[in-house]
Amino acid sequence: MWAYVVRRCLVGVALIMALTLITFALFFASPVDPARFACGKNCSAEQRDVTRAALGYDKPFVVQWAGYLKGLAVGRDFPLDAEQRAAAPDQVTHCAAPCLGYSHLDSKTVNEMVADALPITASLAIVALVMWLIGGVLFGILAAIHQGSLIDRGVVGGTLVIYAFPSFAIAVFLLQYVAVKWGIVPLPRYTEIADGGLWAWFSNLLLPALTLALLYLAGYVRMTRAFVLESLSEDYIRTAKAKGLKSRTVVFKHALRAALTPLVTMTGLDFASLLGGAIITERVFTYHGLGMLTVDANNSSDLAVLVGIVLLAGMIVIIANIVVDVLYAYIDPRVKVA
Amino acid sequence: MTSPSNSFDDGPFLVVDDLSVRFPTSDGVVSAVSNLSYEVELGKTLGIVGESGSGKSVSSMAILGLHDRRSTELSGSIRVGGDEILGKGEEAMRALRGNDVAMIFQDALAALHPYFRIGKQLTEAYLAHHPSASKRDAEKRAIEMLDRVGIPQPDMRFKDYPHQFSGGMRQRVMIAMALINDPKLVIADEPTTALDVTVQAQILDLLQDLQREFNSAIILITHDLGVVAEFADDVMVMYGGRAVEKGPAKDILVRPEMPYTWGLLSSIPDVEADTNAKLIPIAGNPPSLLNLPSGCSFHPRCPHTGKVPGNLCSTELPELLPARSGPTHFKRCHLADPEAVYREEVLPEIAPDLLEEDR
Amino acid sequence: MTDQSTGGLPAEEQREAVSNGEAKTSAESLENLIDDSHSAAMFDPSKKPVLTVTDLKMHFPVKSSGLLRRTVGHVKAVDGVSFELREGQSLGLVGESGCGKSTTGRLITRLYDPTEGSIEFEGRDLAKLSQRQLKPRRRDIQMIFQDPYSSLNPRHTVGAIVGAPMVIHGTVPKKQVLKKVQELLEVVGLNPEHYNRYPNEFSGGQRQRIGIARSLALQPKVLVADEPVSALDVSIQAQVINLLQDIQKEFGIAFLFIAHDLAIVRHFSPEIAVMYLGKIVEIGDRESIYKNAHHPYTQALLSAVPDIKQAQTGGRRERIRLEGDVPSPVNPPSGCHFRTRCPIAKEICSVVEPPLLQIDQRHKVACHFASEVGHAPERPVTAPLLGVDEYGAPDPGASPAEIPGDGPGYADTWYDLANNTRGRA
Amino acid sequence: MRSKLRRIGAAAAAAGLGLSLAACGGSGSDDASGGDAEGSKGGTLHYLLNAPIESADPQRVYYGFQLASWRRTLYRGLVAFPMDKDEKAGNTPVADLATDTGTPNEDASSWEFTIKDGVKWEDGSDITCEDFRYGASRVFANDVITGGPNYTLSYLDVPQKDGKPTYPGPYKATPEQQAEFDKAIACDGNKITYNFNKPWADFPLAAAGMMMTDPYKESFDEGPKSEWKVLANGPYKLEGGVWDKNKGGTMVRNEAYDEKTDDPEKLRLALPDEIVWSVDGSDEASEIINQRLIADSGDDQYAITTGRVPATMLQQVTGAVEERYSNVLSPYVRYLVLNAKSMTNPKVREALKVSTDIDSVIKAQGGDKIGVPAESLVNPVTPGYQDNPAFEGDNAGDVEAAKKLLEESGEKLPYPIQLSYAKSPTNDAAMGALQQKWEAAGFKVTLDGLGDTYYDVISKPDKKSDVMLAGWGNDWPSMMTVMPPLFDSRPNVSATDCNNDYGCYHSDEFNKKLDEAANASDLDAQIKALQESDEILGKDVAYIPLYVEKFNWLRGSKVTGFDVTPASSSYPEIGLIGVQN
Repeated sequence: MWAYVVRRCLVGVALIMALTLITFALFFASPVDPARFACGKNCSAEQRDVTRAALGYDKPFVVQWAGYLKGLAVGRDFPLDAEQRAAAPDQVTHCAAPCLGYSHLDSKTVNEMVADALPITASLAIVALVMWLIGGVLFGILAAIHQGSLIDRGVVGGTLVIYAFPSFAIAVFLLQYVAVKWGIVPLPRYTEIADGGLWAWFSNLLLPALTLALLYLAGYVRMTRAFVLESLSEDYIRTAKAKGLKSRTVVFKHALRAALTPLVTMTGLDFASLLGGAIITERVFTYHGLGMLTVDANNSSDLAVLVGIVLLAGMIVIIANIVVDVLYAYIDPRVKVA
Repeated sequence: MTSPSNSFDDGPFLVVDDLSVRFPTSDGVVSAVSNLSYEVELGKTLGIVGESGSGKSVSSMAILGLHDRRSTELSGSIRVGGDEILGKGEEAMRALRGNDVAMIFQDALAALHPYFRIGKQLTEAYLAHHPSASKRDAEKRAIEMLDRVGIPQPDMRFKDYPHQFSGGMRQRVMIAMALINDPKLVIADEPTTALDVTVQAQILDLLQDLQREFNSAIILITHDLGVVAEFADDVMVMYGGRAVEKGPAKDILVRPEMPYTWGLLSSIPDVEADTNAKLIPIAGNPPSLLNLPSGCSFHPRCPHTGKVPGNLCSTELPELLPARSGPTHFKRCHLADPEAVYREEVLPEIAPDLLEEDR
Repeated sequence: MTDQSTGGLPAEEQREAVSNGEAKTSAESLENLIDDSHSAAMFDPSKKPVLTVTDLKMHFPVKSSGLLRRTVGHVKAVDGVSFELREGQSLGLVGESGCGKSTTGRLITRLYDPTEGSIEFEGRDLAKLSQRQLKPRRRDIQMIFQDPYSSLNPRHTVGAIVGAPMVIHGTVPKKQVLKKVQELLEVVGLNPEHYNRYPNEFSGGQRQRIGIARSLALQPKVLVADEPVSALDVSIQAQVINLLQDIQKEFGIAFLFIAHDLAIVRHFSPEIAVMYLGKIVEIGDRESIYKNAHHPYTQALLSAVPDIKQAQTGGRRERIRLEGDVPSPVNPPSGCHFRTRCPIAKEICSVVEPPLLQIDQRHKVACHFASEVGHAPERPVTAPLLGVDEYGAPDPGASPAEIPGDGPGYADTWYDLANNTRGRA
Repeated sequence: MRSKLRRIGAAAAAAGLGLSLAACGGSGSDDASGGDAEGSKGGTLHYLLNAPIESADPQRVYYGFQLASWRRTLYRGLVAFPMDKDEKAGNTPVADLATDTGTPNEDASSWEFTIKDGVKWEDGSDITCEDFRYGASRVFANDVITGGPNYTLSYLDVPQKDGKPTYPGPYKATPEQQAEFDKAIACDGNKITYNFNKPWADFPLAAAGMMMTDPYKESFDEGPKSEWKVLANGPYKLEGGVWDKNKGGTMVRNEAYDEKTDDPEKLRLALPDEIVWSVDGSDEASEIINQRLIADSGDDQYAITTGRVPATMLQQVTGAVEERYSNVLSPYVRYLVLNAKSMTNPKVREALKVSTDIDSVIKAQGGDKIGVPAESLVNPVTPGYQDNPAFEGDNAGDVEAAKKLLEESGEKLPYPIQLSYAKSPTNDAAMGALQQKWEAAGFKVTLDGLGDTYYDVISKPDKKSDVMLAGWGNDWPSMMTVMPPLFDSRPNVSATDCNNDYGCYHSDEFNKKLDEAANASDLDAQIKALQESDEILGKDVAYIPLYVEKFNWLRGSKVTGFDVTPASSSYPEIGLIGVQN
């Protein structure tokens, strides 16, 4: 199995390199001039050239990309201008391998920025994941075992209605009404566990995570329902019943176990792609996680951060895929990863 | 453990009487089984023969209470060990299932849970009806059963998953699971259909040995007349949800009196039959249970309707009446002298050699 | 058109004549067929071989789970199979699951690329042709699949399914495709007006008929039928078998009939090959195999088949019981593959692989102790031929002789078991 | 974020609005500070920011509200604008770290200041002349200290090559280069002399409004790593010394600050003991913050904000809430730019101008609480402002006059134009209103709403746009920060870019006026030249002014002394604001 993981990782590394190259290419193909932004509003053409050089955007993009890869492999020192580094050694920022880059706008390495943002998004994702999984699986089973009844229709219809609302609208509603106007919960502000303890961390995550969870809930209810229904129609469920097992055992042990496999796959991949959903949620709730970082970097044309995030997201997706595969082999004894 | 056997003596262990099973669907009512009656004694085997859609598996699901209670209409009577089970609650049925009445399913790969070790699936079956037994007892019993059904190294294989077994071994596991609680009635639904012939022979041998050992009643549901011939004491041929012929296996296979049974016999080649004999297929397709043909359900496919006066075959359902060969042989056919038709028209076509032997 | 396609001129011309000539031929002949009195196909040695398979092998690599995924072994699905298929004849291939009979079928239609061996068809070795070179040949060898549910595209009409091969190979002008499709549907006993229906509107038996019609569309010379009836209901099986027999007679197609049901194979094929773990263990005409089987495996197979006639006596027959399961084809037993389950195996069986020895005019068997049931000889009959002693060790005194019938077909001389001499027709 | 920078960053140190506050205060509170109890020292003020700031480094700060409010709290300057509400007084710098407002030489090309005794950094060290010189030198390292205003680059008398200073900033300078720079800003004890290569009559205004000449302590400098570090010299210091871009920071009293060196009444009352700045960077920040202020609970009672009340929420401002509400003129002007390359026919340009329906635009944007019609690109409270004669008159758009002009133009009608703007629902509505009148006059208008790349697109010389929507606010109360950066073709227009001169406007006559203004040695002469330059722009219809934006502010009920001043860019004047104890 480890050989499989290593092999998949190697393929993943190649993929990520290609991904970064594409990001570089797209960035420089866009009409936005990053130097223009960094330079400020009263900036002459010459000043902009100086700024562009300072940002390292003046070199051909393949050269920049190669530099970036070098940073990934062995780390890099910033600023890139060697003369500047020699003149003011105390201003040099060392970005250790794997160096994701350096944001000139924030004067920080992308590693630091990601290190700040990742726990926030991860917290959000984990709490949301738990919410939608518990909700999705419970409601899904409820609907499945009452297939065709009012409960079934109610659950499926209800989740569809929620699904029909844009995530953005739900987020704004939760924030403006539940938190601000009605004051049911305090205004969510990300609190680290180290700062405010577990409860503060969790209670502050409640609304944003709920927003994110609702985005996925409907899908998981319907999926769970379908998977459980499918596995309920399997021969081995009939066998389980014929053995005289209690229907609770049949549904929650035998049927759910089989339905779990596709659910785990979906969950793993959704978890990896949460960044998209997190952008909206984080933006509304001002959570400075990866989603917000992405939007900010895009708005301010901060290539280093963008590439860093693309890399990170690519890595997360690849790792999630490997984890799902391995997990799959663990859940389903018939599957062997090799 | 209380067994329903207190309340009955010597009579058949299972009595199915005038059982009808209907599923109302959006397209209409599916008459899966109509007015079906049969019985099985302990130590005896009843073979139920029919094609897909003949209703041969439906009655067994009703015996186990595995039909969908919300969408099934049942009428008639099913008595297991003298106890009427129709109308019993889910909990009472659950106590019966896998305990006094056990089932062996066709495709063991699909019928065993792919994600659980077979040891767990076996002990689970034992513990479901022995709530006071310890896990260790259950494991001991499971290994014992695996050993009994001829699985080598049962204590090692106990920890394996179904997919790690060969087809034959998997079917043995199914049998071990069905027999783990010493059932009095075993329903085997096409237990060897997915298996190769040599393995099929092994499994049938095993079933027979076990039946002798435990003196259980067996219902063998199959489409293979050869299997029935070698294994069953009695045979019931089903068509369109009804029994069209039933009786001792020998009577049914040697002196069949129902054209559908003739059709089945003539449409399968025999390893020893004359290769010059052309297979005589039954024309057409099996009927839809949603919309059964009027009269005798078989009449649209029956080549002998012309020998029945008028259009009796298409207007009136023939009753299940005693046949000529013996009082325990029943058939459902309007033909006045089916035996003569069989001897003169059917036998020469399918097995001329047999004809000569008989003469 | 490539060079290859213009090579086999006679065959091409013949086909042209059939397809362009009388369009009515098949429909008319169908009517003739119906009245035709039935008789089983008999082995006809006068027919020329249309397909000669020699030492065919299909070894699927087994990759290690290590980082480099080295090939650590092979699943020897087909391991040296030789046979001849004569024009308009039928060879039955029987054996239990995993014996390689389906793989053999797929090799002949070149759904797989053979590891070794040759498939000679009309003077060409199909095994060596590239997929591109193969294309014009494909129409000559067609396949009927087991599962009538999954082998038909549910989104295509029956007309499109049956007509596709003609369109792809361009054998029939576009305008005539529909007409031809309707003819074919009629041949297989379907209503020709139903060409625009979808597969799900048909029953299993009817779908199998559609599959058969499709395989006939290119007027093949060889049909590989892989378990064509095992998914069907009993009463329907007979319909399809009869149809295949009629087609064979009418069009003179050679059949490779693959099935696990011994009775059906016997009914359909005058010549039968029994396979076990990738090898043919016994091959011969119907009489030799079913009445005079000399391989313990064939004997066990036959005795395992439940027999309706047993109803007269009741209970179960005495039979040769095979213990255990078929061993893994990755690591088959040494010597004779069957020895681990064989009731008469002796020491030599684990040392020397028995050759497929011709023991009668049309009967070959691969067993050191080839004999009728219950008459196993004391000493291996093959030892003198192989130049070994009775334990399989090389016998310095004896020298290996030519093995009678060592080729795809049958030789004129054979080894007479009764007299331990060479026999002759 | 790009557009946000332009929107908010452009608001730097605007001219006094005091007069107009009384005149244009809109409904509700004529006196913005009305109703509040008299301020006293102590307590905690909460400042809710609706967007992150760009830097905490004085040489990089360019946000108007930040320049103004940090001048009152963390960073004192050589001179500073007083908290006077009077337009004239508010726009006249007073001494801060320097003893007076500076002494110019004859042609204002050299300015001399004396630094006060006893002014200290938060670490207790004295603020020296060298600190001022070092701070100014950092602006030249524009490859390290990116962003921020850099007017000093073209004024300071250092050697130049191709019109560019050769001095690369303090980090990379050779000793010779540094010596040259040390001559441009000469230190003599407490005396500091700025030598410019041309007259800079309004230098004190720039020094008061910007922080590019603020002192910076060399030993504290870590180049790019200093972006978020604060070494304060004002009445407050930043707790922890580092600003968190995403969260903000807490300002606490600076013990090293000596009130006696300052003029609290004029420059900074510094009432709260603590000012907690918290950033809400979401798109809905203004909605959320103002919802909270309407709810007025908990700490929000002590809160002010940079988030203006959105037009859609204005109807919620009634009753008690209205007492905590102010409606004030801002330093922004919204205007249309005409593409000089495509709209070459003067009659067509004239026709477009006369049929521009400003009233409908304002209505679409939210009504008279959002803006008042503008008569020039220059904000009315800028010293020397005059209505541009080209734009006087009817604000509803004269369709008939335009029709006539178009007919006279000889162009094929309807005349097709493409109108580009940054897409938003209100902008869509406003541009739709323009379209309606213009089409009635004989134009065929294609609306071209663009996303984040809007300013990048309209800066390109080969764009398809004929008319573009833009906004501007001056950097300090001078027309020098309006006309030259927006329409001087020489720094703006190149082959690949028109920069801030979106219309690629080029006029030698106009450029000549700008040179006159730049070289003027006194403010009056400068103002006159600039007024004339605006007239040229009006005559050429280089732009069409739309409206002066108005700001709508809410505050918590326990906030005292709330007001806006010319110096605060119409943002809350934090130097006056306190909280009830």
